[in-house]
Amino acid sequence: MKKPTVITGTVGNDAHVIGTKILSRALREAGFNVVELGILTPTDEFIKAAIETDADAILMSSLYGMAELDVTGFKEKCIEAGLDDVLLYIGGILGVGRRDAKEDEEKFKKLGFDRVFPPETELKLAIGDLWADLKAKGKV
Amino acid sequence: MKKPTVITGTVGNDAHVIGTKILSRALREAGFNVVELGILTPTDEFIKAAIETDADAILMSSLYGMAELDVTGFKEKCIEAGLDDVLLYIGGILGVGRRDAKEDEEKFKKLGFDRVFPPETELKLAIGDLWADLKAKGKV
Amino acid sequence: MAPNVKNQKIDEGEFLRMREKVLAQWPTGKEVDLDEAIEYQKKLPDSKNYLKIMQKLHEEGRTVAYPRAGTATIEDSISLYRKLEESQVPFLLVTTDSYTRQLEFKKVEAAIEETKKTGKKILNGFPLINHGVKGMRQIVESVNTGAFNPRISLKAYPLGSEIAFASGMTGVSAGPFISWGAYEKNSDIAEAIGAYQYMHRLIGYYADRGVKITCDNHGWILTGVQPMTVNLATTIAEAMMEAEQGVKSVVSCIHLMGNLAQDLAWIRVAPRLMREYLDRYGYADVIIAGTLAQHTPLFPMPQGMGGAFAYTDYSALVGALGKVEACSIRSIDEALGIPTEESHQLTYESVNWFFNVIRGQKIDLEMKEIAIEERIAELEIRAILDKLLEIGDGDIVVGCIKGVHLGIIDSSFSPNKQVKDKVIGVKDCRGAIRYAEFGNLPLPEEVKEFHREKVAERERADGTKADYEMTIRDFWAFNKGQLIGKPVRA
Amino acid sequence: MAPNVKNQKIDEGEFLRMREKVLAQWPTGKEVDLDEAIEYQKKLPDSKNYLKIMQKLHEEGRTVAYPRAGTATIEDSISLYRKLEESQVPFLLVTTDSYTRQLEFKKVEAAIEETKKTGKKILNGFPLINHGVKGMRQIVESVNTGAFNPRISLKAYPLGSEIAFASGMTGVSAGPFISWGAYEKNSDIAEAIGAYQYMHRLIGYYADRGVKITCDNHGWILTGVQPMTVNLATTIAEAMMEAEQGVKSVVSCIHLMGNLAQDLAWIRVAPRLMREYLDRYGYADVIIAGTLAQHTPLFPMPQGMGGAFAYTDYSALVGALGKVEACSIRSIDEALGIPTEESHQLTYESVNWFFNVIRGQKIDLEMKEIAIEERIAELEIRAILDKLLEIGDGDIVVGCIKGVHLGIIDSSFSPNKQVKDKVIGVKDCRGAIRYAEFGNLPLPEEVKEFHREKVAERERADGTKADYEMTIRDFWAFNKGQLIGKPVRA
Ligand code: B12
Ligand code: B12
Repeated sequence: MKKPTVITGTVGNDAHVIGTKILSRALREAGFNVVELGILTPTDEFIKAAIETDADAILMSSLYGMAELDVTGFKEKCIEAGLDDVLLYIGGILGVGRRDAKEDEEKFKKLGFDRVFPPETELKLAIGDLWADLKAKGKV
Repeated sequence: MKKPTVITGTVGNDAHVIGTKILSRALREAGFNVVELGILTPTDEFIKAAIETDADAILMSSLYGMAELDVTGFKEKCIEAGLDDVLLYIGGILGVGRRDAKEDEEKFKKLGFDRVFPPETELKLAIGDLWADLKAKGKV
Repeated sequence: MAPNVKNQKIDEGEFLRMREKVLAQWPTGKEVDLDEAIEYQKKLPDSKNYLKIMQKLHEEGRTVAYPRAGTATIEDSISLYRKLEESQVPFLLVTTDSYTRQLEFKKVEAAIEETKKTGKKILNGFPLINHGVKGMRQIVESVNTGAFNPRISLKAYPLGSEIAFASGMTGVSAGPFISWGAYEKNSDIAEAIGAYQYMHRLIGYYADRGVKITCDNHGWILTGVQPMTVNLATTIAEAMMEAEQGVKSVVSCIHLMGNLAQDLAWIRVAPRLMREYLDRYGYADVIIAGTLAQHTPLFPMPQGMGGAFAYTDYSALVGALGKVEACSIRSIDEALGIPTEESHQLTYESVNWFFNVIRGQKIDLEMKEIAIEERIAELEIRAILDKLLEIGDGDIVVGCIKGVHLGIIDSSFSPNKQVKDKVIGVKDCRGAIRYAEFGNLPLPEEVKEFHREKVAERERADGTKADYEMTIRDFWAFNKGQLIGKPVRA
Repeated sequence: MAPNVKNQKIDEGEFLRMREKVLAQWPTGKEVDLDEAIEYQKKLPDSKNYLKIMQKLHEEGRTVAYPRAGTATIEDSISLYRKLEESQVPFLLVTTDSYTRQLEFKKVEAAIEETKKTGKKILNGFPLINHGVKGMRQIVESVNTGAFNPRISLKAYPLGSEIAFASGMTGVSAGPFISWGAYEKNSDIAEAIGAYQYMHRLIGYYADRGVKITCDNHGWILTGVQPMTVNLATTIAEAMMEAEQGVKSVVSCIHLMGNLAQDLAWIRVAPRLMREYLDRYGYADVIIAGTLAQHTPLFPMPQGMGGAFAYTDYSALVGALGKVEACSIRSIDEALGIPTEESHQLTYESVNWFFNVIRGQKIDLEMKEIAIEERIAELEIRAILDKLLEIGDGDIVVGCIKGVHLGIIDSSFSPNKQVKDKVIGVKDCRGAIRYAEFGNLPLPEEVKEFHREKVAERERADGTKADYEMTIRDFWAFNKGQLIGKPVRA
């Protein structure tokens, strides 16, 4: 079986690195081919990397509260770039101030994300979701 | 001028003494004649003492949360005993659990109290109220 | 319960005759079958046994929260204690309501009915006696871990403790001084001790049959700002009284007043002297199960949530630094009313953080102030205990009774009319508590001189006398987020 | 801002030429008139001057909270800082938003408009540059007490600090390491230092004219669990860089990791060594205004309110025991998002309680562990600084640049690609932080041996290797209310 390829990174002007680092390492240990873009990654770079590596999923992080601004229109750009089929995940603190995880989930699903993860996400479970979603798409 | 006489004490089965002790001392220093009944004082004893000493006011305390049960019907008993004109004050933690001072005030005013004081009452101010009320009644 | 009460084990026949009257106070008394109760106790797992829990905590070097809890209905109680269990609180206090404490069981019945009908909370605690053994056992059996422990009253302890122990409670607040000195106005110290002897003897009866029920000794809870000397001396006196009646497991409770060095000194000195006096007076087989520290609840907590958390976290800190097994914690709602389940949960979440983080570091504090305070406290407690034993001719009960009358043990602000009320305490410049007035306390001159110096320093710093005003200022200090009550300048 | 940057005061003419470009970055740059700004600064009361506030706190033996605050609009800012003033917080942080930090002033404009229209909060901080001198002065003038202090970014500091100081801000987070090492991915250390030299030179310009603006030196904020050695060494390096550009007032910032003895040792050692190195390298006239301690925000806070209060109270405790003037406090909402005014207020209510109660007691902690940690920390920091100065031929700037390339200073988990990332830290059995991997850090063999022993002890206790897994476990420990990350047993 070919290793599935995934892109990780912190989107926009966000500099919080720890979450995406831990996630990247966990993904690698779980058998993924991980392209780790790190912090301060413009949405275009995610798309570029996904095209170049023929990625199966993009796993974005954002903690600084301005994610919505950063990713509005991202799904559309992905479609334009022919990445319709790439899974989009996002996780972190997805707005300014105390959050309601349910609201965040709805909001970012509307913006085109397949799954939305709150802080303190158990990464094992998230990676389990990823396997399941890839399987459902017949990618693994 | 004759010193006005006031009765203090903790009503019912309440054993919290500090508030009523401090209040009694402050009243004494403010020039009142204070009959200090202490804790665990049945309502009847308040009435008896008020009659015996021809008191101008009764200042009850209650902290343990069961004041409402203790003083329901007290105003009526006072009237029966001919104490219509005696001022009734109560202070402390006037129910079980987190309190809304406004609600307590309404409740105990309905029960016949002239003034109702929350925890952390500044005693100087309360005693000021007492002087004012006595003056209004022409008692000082 | 005679006024000529002595420190002497009640004869078993006599005890059994007394029992009949006690059990007849309310129909649920009939539910108590001692033999069956002893079997029931023996079948309880270690995780519900007060002594065993304490010993395990000691071995593991852990501190846990000791709650203050009690709610009127069985359903609410089960929910509450399960929440406490989730919060890793293994000591499950059952605070009884004030009607129960006055034996007003009919009123309790009415209140329970009313609550059932209207949902309105009326009782300020759990009506243990009305619910009886059947009710209480439901609660005991509803958790996996946790030693239940009732808080009752002078009047209601005899029947209450019968029901408590038969229900599987394994600890109890057992000293006579707390009721007599902090909850009563007219009661007599001799009568109070006599009344408690019944419960101690009951525990002795269980102990003779292999069931160890543990006595928390709170001593004379001293109201307001004053050194804990008399309090600590009386916890030791209480342990001696209990031991005589056959109690085999006691706890050393230490009430704290907020100065770290003084508080830690008290924590170190109290169990050490308790051991010494127990041994010296022939009770070497009595186990000191552990130590329980608490910021004595005799001044008000801050009403704001930030201050309330700080104060309660501070209690946890001192307890953990003192390496006590349990630390009695006031919930963040303390100043507001009986806490909700959520307030309990948040409170333990907070103090558990402190317990874990501090105990994990295995901190051994060395400060010269601790050594000084320890020496002073030891001199004071010994002076008082020895005087009590002297005037009691070796009998601690007689000594305590005479001691109250003579003001050898004394407290300010007590509600009890029998108390001399000749002492006054204030904080010194570092927030340690000193006597401004000694009354008749038999303290050594050297110790008095120490207090006087510290008080004089405070007077100079504040520019006011150390008097009633100052003690009241100090009383409110923690409530206002201050260590010491600052004088209000005109 | 050349890569051949050195620790050498920028010539004034050169500086003034640089200014023109800086001020042209956005129209509000034109609002800055240096002469007028200096007059404005001189008229500020002592109660708004960072240095004066620090000195007063030191004299009075007090600790205060240092907040993290910043909100998008002027009105909200005024309301927020007045609330902080009410909460007795005299250091008023102005955290700028992330667009400002990237010089994306047009996006800021759009966001401000959107917020005005919809009320929706978009920016995660205060857009200092868009609001300009006029806007910021409104805020400075809206309080009576409080020194404002901006948090900006590598890119935006030059123009941001021009506006900040002209608006009456009297302190600033001034070290280049924080931006480069914690906020940037591609930036170069030499460029970063060059960029910061501009701000330092600007402060020097003010200082030459009698206005002392104070530099907080945070050093290289080290991400994740690792000893603060490199962090503390770089705070001292930063002070030397600032001093060379004419800065006259600096603060020693100490990042804490949660073990009391180690944290207190760092608090003791850092300002002492900063003084020594400043003196030795010719900057004896630079004042160390005070010390600022904080539990480094590089691990997540507990999300529950109980745990959040405990953690933040613990920070306050350690700061107070360390007798620092200011303690950077994370609000109880830290893990949840930008705090509300109420969360700020509750947080300071809580920590102020601790500050007052602990400092009032004048506690002098003596623990042998503190002495041991102090010695180790001193050996480590000296070894690193001396090595940097050696490879820089006495030039600390050159030393730092080379040091990064060689891994003489290093950090795990840094977002910056330039970082070697060869070190790994874990907690020892008491929660003190040790190196499991030393990378190229030039630590003395004796020190390394000490770390190895402690790490080996931990490995034995956990039954696992001290590796990446362990560091991640430890990273989450406080968040879960634990001192050390416990291994998950299968
Ligand atoms: C000290 C204390 C005790 C001591 C009392 C010692 C003694 N004999 O006085 C002890 C340990 C014995 C005790 C026992 C109990 N307590 Co208690 N106790 C407290 C505590 C910590 C402080 C009370 C106090 O002294 N405050 C300081 C004084 C000066 O304030 P004060 O009395 O309120 O008076 C002020 C004002 O209210 C006002 N005021 C009062 N009365 C009046 C009257 C007038 C006319 C005016 C003008 C003003 C006024 O003026 C004063 C000055 O500002 C409070 C919680 C807290 N606040 O932190 C709990 C508290 C009052 N206790 C409580 C309870 C439940 C009990 C017990 C039932 C259970 C138990 N824990 O054992 C028993 C009750 C025994 C009984 N039969 O009453 C609850 C009450 C719950 C509720 N109402 O919802 C509280 C709130 C704790 C809690 N959160 O659970 N308690
Ligand atoms: C460490 C930290 C920093 C460090 C970052 C160091 C670094 N380079 O990484 C420093 C000090 C530099 C920093 C800076 C800032 N920070 Co910051 N920071 C934090 C802090 C304390 C911890 C973050 C963290 O590392 N958590 C641990 C990691 C492992 O968790 P995580 O990233 O959330 O990831 C987990 C999950 O979310 C999930 N996850 C994350 N992404 C994804 C993606 C997928 C696909 C999946 C499946 C899962 C997943 O999995 C991980 C494991 O559970 C938080 C507050 C807190 N939580 O306690 C504030 C916080 C995130 N910061 C905040 C802010 C505002 C900032 C600043 C803007 C302002 C400032 N303080 O200077 C700057 C931003 C700079 C920038 N351009 O982004 C705010 C955000 C506010 C909001 N959203 O409302 C917070 C919440 C603090 C606060 N309450 O104010 N910060």
